[in-house]
Amino acid sequence: MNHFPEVIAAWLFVVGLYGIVTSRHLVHLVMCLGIIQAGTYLLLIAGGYRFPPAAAPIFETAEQTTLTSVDPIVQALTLTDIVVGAAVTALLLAITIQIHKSTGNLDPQELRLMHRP
Amino acid sequence: MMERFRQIVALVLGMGLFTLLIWGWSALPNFGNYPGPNGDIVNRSARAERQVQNAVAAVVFDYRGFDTMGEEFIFLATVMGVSLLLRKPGRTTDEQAEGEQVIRKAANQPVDSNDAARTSGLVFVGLLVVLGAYVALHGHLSPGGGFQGGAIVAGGWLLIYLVGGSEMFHRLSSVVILDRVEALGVAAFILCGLVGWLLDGRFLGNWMPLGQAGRLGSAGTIFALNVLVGITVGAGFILLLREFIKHLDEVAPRRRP
Amino acid sequence: MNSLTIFMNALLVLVAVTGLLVALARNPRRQVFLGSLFGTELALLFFLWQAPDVAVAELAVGGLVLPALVLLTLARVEGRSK
Amino acid sequence: MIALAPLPVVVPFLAATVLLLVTPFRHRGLFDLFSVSVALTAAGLCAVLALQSAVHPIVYWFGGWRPRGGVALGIAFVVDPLGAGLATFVAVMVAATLAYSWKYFKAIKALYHAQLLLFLGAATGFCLSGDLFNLFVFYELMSVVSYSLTTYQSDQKSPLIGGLNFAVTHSIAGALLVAGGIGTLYGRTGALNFEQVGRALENGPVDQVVVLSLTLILVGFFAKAAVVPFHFGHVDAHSVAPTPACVLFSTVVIQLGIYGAWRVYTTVFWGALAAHQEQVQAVFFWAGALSAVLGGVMCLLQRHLLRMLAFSAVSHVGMLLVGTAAFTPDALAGGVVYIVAHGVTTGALFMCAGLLLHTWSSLDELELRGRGRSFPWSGTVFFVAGLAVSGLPPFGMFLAKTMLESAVPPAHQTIARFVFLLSSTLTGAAVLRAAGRIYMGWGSVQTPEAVAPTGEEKKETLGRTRPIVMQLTATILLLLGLLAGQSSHAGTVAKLAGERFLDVRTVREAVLGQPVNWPAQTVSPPQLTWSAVRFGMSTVAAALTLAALSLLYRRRQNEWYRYVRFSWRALVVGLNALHSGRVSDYVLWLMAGVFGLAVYLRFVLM
Repeated sequence: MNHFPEVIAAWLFVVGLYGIVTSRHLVHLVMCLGIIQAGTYLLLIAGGYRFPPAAAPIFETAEQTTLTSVDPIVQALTLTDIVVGAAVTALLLAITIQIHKSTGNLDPQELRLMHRP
Repeated sequence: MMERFRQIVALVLGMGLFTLLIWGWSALPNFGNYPGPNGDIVNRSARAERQVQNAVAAVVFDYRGFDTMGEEFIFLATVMGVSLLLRKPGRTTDEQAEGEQVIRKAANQPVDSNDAARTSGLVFVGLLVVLGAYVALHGHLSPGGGFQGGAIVAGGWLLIYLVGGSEMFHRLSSVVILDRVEALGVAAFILCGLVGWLLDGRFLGNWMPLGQAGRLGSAGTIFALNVLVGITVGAGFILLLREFIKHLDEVAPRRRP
Repeated sequence: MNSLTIFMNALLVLVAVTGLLVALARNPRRQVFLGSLFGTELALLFFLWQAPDVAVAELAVGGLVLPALVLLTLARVEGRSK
Repeated sequence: MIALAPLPVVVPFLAATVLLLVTPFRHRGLFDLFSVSVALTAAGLCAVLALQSAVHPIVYWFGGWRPRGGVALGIAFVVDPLGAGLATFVAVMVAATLAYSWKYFKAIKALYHAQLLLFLGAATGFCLSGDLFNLFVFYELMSVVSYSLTTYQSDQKSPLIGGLNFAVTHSIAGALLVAGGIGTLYGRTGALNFEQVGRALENGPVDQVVVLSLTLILVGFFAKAAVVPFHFGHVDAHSVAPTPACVLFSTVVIQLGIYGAWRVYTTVFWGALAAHQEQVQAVFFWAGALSAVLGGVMCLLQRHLLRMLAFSAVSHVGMLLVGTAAFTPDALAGGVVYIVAHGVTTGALFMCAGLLLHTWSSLDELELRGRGRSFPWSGTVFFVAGLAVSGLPPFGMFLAKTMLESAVPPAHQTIARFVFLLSSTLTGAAVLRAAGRIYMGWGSVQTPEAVAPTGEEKKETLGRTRPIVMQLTATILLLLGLLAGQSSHAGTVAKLAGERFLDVRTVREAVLGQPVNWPAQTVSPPQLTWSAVRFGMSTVAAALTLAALSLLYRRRQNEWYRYVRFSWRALVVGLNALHSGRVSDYVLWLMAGVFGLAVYLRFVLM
């Protein structure tokens, strides 16, 4: 069980991908993309954790900086990643609304780009 | 038929990918054995050098402040993109904002919101906004920061819609003001970086007085950028919500004749 | 294995299961609630992993704002078809 | 000396926010003028950086966080002549695009201009960044801007679906592949700076972590670069986005994807995989060959102009990969000339297509037959650009192809020559055929391409749009393409840039140690032999012949002819069916690509 968090991250990646491929509703597809992104968060944060249980990287006194703490850098990266994920999700949802407006159909399997003459 | 086939292919490839990822990641250090060294250096030195209690905030706004600038622009680009996508065809968005004042008279009200519920709901709006501001202001001291605070404020604004209906929501979130606030927040972020660049060539360098760790105004530009990000993100999320709610108004009358 | 690791692993399993349920749920509305739950579980996990900043962000975004946006989208796209 | 390095990113970003703030003073021409001058300023800044970095690598630490004991805590811009030169090219292309869209769209505040400036800042940042996660941030910013540019006409069906396909495939490539790869590398090395990660990998074993992270990052960048089989989302977006956006997608975005792969491979993985270079480079070579051939064939089979040009870009990216797979300084030099020359030439083609769309509200080659007669000027530009694409000396594309070809190692010469010949001929023939049909009215409408998919276009321009401005920009770009072909100047500069780009040791010393100058070096200009000119002329001749053949096509009752027609039609229908337009198929291709590449690398590297 030394890599259990990574296993779960891989699981979330694959589950999200499976959901996207078999999706029949655009909103469902967008939510599945969110699961993939969550996999990235897990991978990053798990890489910065420390046993025996370390402290959060918040130092109220100068003495605390000498204790072992978890990695703050991955946490900063994950924060950025969360913003990116939220941004993409919002854009995709807006596209979904517009697609519904102009086609009335939200099944990704039935949306076709160009017509055959 | 085709769909069945696609499902099977996805399953097979998914299992292959799952094995692959686990195989690859199994050679990483075991869980709980973060090897360093970068994070440890930050943990040991950030407080002394920047008078900041939260090392994550130090990374977000100082060590890797440039990433955060890029992230702010991703957020800005998204808000721009959503307002482009959800605009009414044939009209510019500013004209639209004026036109909506009229349409909105017929907008929907929540079904069972009596005055008591609305008043108590609005109290919670105030609470959430204050909480968000608190989280944003104390990002360099305790968990949280501009991004989290901004998102919480936007959550409070959502409550306005839930208890007060879209009319009140729209009245309290003017697109003209929020647009400017958001752009100003981002512009101020860059300008703050440029001041550092002008002073001694370090873009996004920490040029403000650092103060005393643990105080509200400490940590120099970390504090300032934190607040700016809070303003931008709050305004941006409210704008996003506004665009989505605006579209709801179009169907609402039809839904409940 | 002490109680903390057991709790962490249990939470990880919960996250995995909820993620699967989100992907398999065919009703978008149920999916939104599962998604919100998923975000909250992740936030809890991040708290355990000593990443309170990320946890607050995930709670606010993944548990609150994004589900709200999805619900608003759903209300819009289902409003007309009814 | 003032450090200029952050400015090419900061200036466009700041200008974009200014545009958002001054919206009340709405004046369309002012927006156009302002953003064009900002893009030109950025181009100037990048050019100055390129000149400065010719002496020594410029390393700029944001916030002044210099590395401590070889540990980089901050983000660095690492400027070398190649990266800065590419950034200059990007800025020039954005300026040209902005000039082209002079009074083009209905102004929706200044959102269009602001988006393009954000794109510019992100692209230059992508070229200069020396940090993995920073690279990812700019990758995502470019992607987000691209999605919203694609869906700019949000009331029409096809841009929305194209944008959806683009956004979903790219978000997976960004979130899962690139970010996952970076996370994997961080888990092993604990670092994000290219050089620090590279050093750590060099000291470690070549194991699963290296294989997996290389796979994820390569596929992530290949997906950005429209390499087959990850080109689907790109082609969809390129064929439905507004024409000015298409110019940037086909000439900047996908080339930057290749550049990102080069940059990460040569800094992060170079030392660790020193013993396995050939096996990794085979990936670049064969992926390129596949893209070049499939893209070329698909290009010839299209009737929708933008889709055709998109496939042409796929094919050319393939050639670029084939030519640069050896990763020698000369190969990369050829690659840079290729990117620039292809960018300006193809840009001119897109701009001519945009003029047709503006006038006739159509992009269908068969519908447009003969309708271009009223535009002799842009018709000439289109035709000459078609010749340049197929490799006519002395255009830049010809010089670049010659440089690339001579850089291919002897073992692969035959295949590379064949791929180059095929790809240049097919893409050139497609453009020339379209030129003949649209601007001269030649050929029949009942051709095999008639069964290819097509779209319904709506005018995206305003009545006030100036065709003269559009034609002028296209012409200037084409002339730049001619200028890029001057071997003694362009070629020499590029060769020196290639040497610097691969001078891994100097760069590492400059980033993690002390500032150093480049070692003294002289390069000779690339040799243009008669055999190269002959090869160039023969591809042009082949392209002209193929174009003429397809224009002369008539239905005949001949038995043999019927067989040809049948198999041709089958090819058109089959290959176009492969490009199903369904996002789930595209995601399956991505998954298969990751899996296949990982299995291959597992067996050759470990």
